[in-house]
Amino acid sequence: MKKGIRALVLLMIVAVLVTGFTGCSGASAKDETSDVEQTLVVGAAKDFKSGSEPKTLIFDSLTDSLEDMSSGPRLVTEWEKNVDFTEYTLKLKEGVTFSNGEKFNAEVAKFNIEYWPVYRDCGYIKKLKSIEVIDDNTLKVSFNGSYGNFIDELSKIWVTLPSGVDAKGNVVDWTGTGPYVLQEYQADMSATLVRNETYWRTDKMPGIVKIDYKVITDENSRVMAVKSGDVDVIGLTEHYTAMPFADVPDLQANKDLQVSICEDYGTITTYSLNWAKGVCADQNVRTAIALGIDRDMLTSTVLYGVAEPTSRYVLPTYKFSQKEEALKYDLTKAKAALETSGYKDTDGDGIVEKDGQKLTLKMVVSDTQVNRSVGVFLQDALKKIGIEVDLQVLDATTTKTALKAGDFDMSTSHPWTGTVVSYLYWRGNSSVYDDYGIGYGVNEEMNNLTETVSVTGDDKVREEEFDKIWKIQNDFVAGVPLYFSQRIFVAQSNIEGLKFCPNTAEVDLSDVVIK
Amino acid sequence: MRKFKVKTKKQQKNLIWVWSGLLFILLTLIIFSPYIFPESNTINYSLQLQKPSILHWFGTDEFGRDLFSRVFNGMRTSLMYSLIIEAIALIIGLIIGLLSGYMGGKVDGFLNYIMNVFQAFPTTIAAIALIAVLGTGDTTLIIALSVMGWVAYARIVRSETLIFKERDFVLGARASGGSSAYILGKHIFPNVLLPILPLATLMIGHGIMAIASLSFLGFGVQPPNAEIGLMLKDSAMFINRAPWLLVGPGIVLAMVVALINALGDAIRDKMDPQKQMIEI
Amino acid sequence: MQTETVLKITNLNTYFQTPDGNVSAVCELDIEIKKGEILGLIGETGCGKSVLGESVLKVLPYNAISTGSIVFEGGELMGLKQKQMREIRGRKIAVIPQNPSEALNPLVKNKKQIYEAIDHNGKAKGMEKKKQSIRLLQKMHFKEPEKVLESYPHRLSGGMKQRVLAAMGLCGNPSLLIADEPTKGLDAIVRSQVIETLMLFKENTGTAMMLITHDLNFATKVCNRIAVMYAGELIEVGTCYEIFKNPIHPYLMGLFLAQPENGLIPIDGVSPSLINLPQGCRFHDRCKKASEKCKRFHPEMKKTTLTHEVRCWNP
Amino acid sequence: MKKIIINRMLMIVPTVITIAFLAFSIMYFSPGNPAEILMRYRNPEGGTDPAALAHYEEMLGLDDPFFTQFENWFTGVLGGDFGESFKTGNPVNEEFFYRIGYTLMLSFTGLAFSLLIGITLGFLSAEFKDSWIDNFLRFTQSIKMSIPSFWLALFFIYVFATQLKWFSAFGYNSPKDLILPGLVLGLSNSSRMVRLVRTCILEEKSSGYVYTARVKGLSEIQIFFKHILKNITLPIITLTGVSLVSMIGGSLIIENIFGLPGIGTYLVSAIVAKDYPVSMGFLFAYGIIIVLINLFIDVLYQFVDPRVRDGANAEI
Repeated sequence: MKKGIRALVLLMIVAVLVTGFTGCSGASAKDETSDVEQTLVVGAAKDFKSGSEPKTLIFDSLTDSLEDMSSGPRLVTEWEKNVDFTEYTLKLKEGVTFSNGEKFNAEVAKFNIEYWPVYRDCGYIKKLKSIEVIDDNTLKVSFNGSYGNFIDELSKIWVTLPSGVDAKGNVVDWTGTGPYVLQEYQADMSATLVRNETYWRTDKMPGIVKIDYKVITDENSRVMAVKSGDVDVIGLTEHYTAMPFADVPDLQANKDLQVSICEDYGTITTYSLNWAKGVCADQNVRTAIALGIDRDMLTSTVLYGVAEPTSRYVLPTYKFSQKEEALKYDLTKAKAALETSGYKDTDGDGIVEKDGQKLTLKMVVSDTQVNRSVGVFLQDALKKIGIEVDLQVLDATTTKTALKAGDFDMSTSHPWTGTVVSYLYWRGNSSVYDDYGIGYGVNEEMNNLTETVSVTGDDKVREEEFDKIWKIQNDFVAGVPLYFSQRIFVAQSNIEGLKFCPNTAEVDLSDVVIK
Repeated sequence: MRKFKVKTKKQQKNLIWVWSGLLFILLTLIIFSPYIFPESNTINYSLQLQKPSILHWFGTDEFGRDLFSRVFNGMRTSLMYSLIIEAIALIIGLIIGLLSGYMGGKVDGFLNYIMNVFQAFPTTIAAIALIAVLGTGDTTLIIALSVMGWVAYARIVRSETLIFKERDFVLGARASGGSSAYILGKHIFPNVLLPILPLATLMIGHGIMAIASLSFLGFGVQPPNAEIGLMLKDSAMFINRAPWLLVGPGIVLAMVVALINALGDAIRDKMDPQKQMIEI
Repeated sequence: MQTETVLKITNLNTYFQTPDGNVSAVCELDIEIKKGEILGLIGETGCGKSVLGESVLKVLPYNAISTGSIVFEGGELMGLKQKQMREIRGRKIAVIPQNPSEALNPLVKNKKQIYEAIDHNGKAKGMEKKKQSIRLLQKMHFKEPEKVLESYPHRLSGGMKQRVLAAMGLCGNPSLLIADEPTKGLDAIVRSQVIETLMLFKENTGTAMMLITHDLNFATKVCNRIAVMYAGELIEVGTCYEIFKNPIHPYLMGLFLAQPENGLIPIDGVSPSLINLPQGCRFHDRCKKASEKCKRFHPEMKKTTLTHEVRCWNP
Repeated sequence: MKKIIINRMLMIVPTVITIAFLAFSIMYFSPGNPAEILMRYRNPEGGTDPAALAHYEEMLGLDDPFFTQFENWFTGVLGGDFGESFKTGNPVNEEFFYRIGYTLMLSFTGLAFSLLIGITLGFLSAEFKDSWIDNFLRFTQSIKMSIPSFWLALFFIYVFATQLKWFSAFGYNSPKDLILPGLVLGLSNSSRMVRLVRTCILEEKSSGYVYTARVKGLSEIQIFFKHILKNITLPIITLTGVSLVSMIGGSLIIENIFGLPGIGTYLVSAIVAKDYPVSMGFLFAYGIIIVLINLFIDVLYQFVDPRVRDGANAEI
């Protein structure tokens, strides 16, 4: 049989050769990062061109968003406004050029201020009257009525070449004034960026010379990639929690990695209640739901103590946030609310009925791990106050279709994010179904308040108006805030200076050094 | 001289008994799982993501539910759906195969052509496309897989029908003036049933796998229904934190399918010991 | 005249291990073949006559076990390794396999298949090989040997294939040729061709032959000596004349009666299963002359003349 | 033989039309208004403006009867124009050709593994028939056949990527990244190959020509390489075709798990996103690829088997 074995070996060699030719024609070793090589490998969830975060590496915004959500200078260095917020004069930074050498001037700024707001949820476009170019570095912007949120919203305007965008809000020429230049790009796979050596903000000149942007769509794979050292950092280019909560404690325990959880920035996961029709049209049912959810329990169990429980719509860091949490967990009150509406458990199955009808909610959530876990949690939690939940986990598109058709009682929704005023402008005065459930424009007063806070420039007025808004929302319960999902990034421990940026979508690498 | 040991008939028989016994135990656990494991849906957060232990053989999931009992619940759905799918596919395959084989000529040509077209699409992809049309859901999953599954049956039924069509008893029945429907129903149908039995058994395993794959991709069974593919999808989410969650469901799935396949092979060998059929 | 013994088989037992039990294909068989002699081995399908040939060559399936002694040209074959056996196969012992239509690889050119045999018998070089092949084929009465060499087996008729196979057997210098069922399933014309082929072979080499067949007429035409097998054992051995003129064993007589020219009278019953062999004579339940003794005791080979042996209680 | 090949090619024409028809109607009858979906992609936050919707509907020709729409689409397809993706606005064929390479690379790596595993283990199993090696191999094969490929993929990722860190877990950076997914694909498709090779070798070993070769004095090794290998090529080729088809189907799941940018991943996301032009085009392309593979195998068969190659040529 010895010959047989020899033949086998031969056979295997042949087969290995065959595999070799088809399989690996030149695996290269390029992992030799010397101590000085400042190349950052980023593991990202989305294609480079489709997310907003990556754009901030190439394009500057007109103003900066600061810690307290107020605005600071950037390409717009100074601004003056008149008393009733109808006219703004913007001073632009001089001598800034795009990476291809073209000049940034008032004409370019004007184009961008007119072009981007539609795609960036900026309310000012609805009031904009005219933009006047005074000189190369000065613009005068006039509005039809007063609009106080203008400067804040300029932080969302990217500066692109006027010829670099198409008619649909897509960037076609990725030439910007920002800290990096796009060198190579492969759809859905990767991008390579090199430092813009002529970046105008010399104080913000990044230490990282090259960025390897790798697209890893699966969140588990991203975690594995950072654990195995394939990438240097994950979670950096997403404005939401970009890894399973369950993995965070494990990652924190890993000595090779650093985990940063941002207490100040992130989004509040809010569920929408269909207040226009169905069982949730009943005010008491909505209240009962909001009060019947033990958010501490939720975050400590299915969210692994990573997310923070909250019943606020907006973080307290926001100047005009709710003064205190209103819809706190209270089982007795929740049950009482249901009883007020005549719901009682008459047949002893633990589910309350009214007129012989069981109280059943159709909960539609889009299919992500977190949504499914939270969905099961809510199903269990609401059962305790006697509400039966028919949980439907649907793919993203089907979810949107269902929500848009109003075919739900409770659903995943969009958080109150971005600048709060713009959000209000988008969904605060709307009472129709959209991709994220139903708007918060529950009554005429709410619509008026929305209008007022967007146009006023007076903080005092805003504060008063916001208090009224919070009162309406807390009483009406058009949505249920559940938890605060922080931005988290995980990086190799040899990377220093990673930080979160107040501007939700911004990636700031100015202080980052690889040791 | 090489050393070897030929299993005697008795040993082989014993082995079949062992398999059948194992399969029987598993099937009992699966079919009666709601009664054997009534607590499988009870949430207990204090037992989140536990490692396998004496109490929880496969560990616990993120809601502290015992994975062992949930696996059998999940397999129950898989098995039930697979059986429904195979029943539908079998009926369609029987009708088309009988027609195709018996009628011959243009009808056969056309039906054969249809079978070829159906086989041009890989099952998973075609099923996903159909699910896209019909919308995600359990019913559509069953429809999609049935629509793709009948071809295998139709092919075998057709070739068997072709053989039986020329047999004396069929020719005799035809000569004595029996109608086509009568001959098909009374003479050919009972005879083609037996040859498709091994295939039908094997296809149950295939069905379970297909359902699991589609559910894993998110096109199959929808939560909160428990299904093995869906469960693996959930477990996969914890691959970093609790990799053991993948082991239990995987083992049970593989065991059930392997045993069903072994049963199918045994039936095939029993019926036709000469033919070492290579199923494709 | 003292003739040299080419092959002497003593007490050969060959059985197969199967899931149903052991199948004894050859039982306590003793036989010898002398130089230049043609021995016919006769018996119905499944009686173990092909297994006998395979046992000699050691090309049995993996689940077969054989014991006893096989002495070929004075050397014992039984203990030899496969590697040593290969030295004998194709060189000293040539075989014309049964069923010529399947005995050539359909995907390999005839040329190559013949070259393999030539290569095994010494290293002929390229052109020489071809010349030798052509010579061999010509000996086998092929008119266009080049064409045969360049084509694939499916272009040849059954008889032509048989001649190609014979040519392969010829290329060594065999002292024994085993022809396994050379006439099975052939029509009259082809059969006479085969007989011609065998005669050709004999003329060319003068070798001893073991002719395995179930065709009694054919055997009596070509053989010097005939051995009859039934259910794994020899039941009658004798010269061709003795067997033809004076068959003793009831089974052999039955065989003659079953020949077409004698009226096609079949023997009642079937051969016993080789797994559960009956006690007593293996033929007793089909035998008209069977006595109580036949049922109880197994008969041994007995000499009736110098050259004629038979295994029967009631000769 | 040319005649046969041309004949086969002509025979696929109606199949192609049917596949196109099926691909088109599947998407045509899919719920949801394509115009609305397109509109939402073009202007995500915009409302449903009826005028704009009507404009999009007209642009997509949604008012035309079914067959007119099919005809328009199919003539476009024949001319290489599959329309534009709703989501990205890129031509579908561009998206396709960008991705098909990865799918083919993956499938062929899988095929190479499957042949490697299949022939090696099949040979072993046949060579040591009924010994413990054979029993063990057959047992593992039947277990392997019952393991879903996605489970195997997750297992391999956990072991080879997370724990051993030999390979990266996700995405495509170098051809090395094809090894793991290729292995999974090959493994989950190799069981049939092992079985086939085993049965074929055993069958060939008991065939007449092997007996001839044996009695000619050839060694088992010579017999395997000179005779058996050639004869088992035919069934292996047939199964290779079937395997390749099932691998292209199976690559969909593997691509998804390993994050390879192949057509499977893209088709799934297109179907989920209701990107009709992409879904239709890719489904059609899948069908065509499979039809072509079958055609290729058919033709290859003609070349390998001299009996078929010679056709009905008479005996010498």
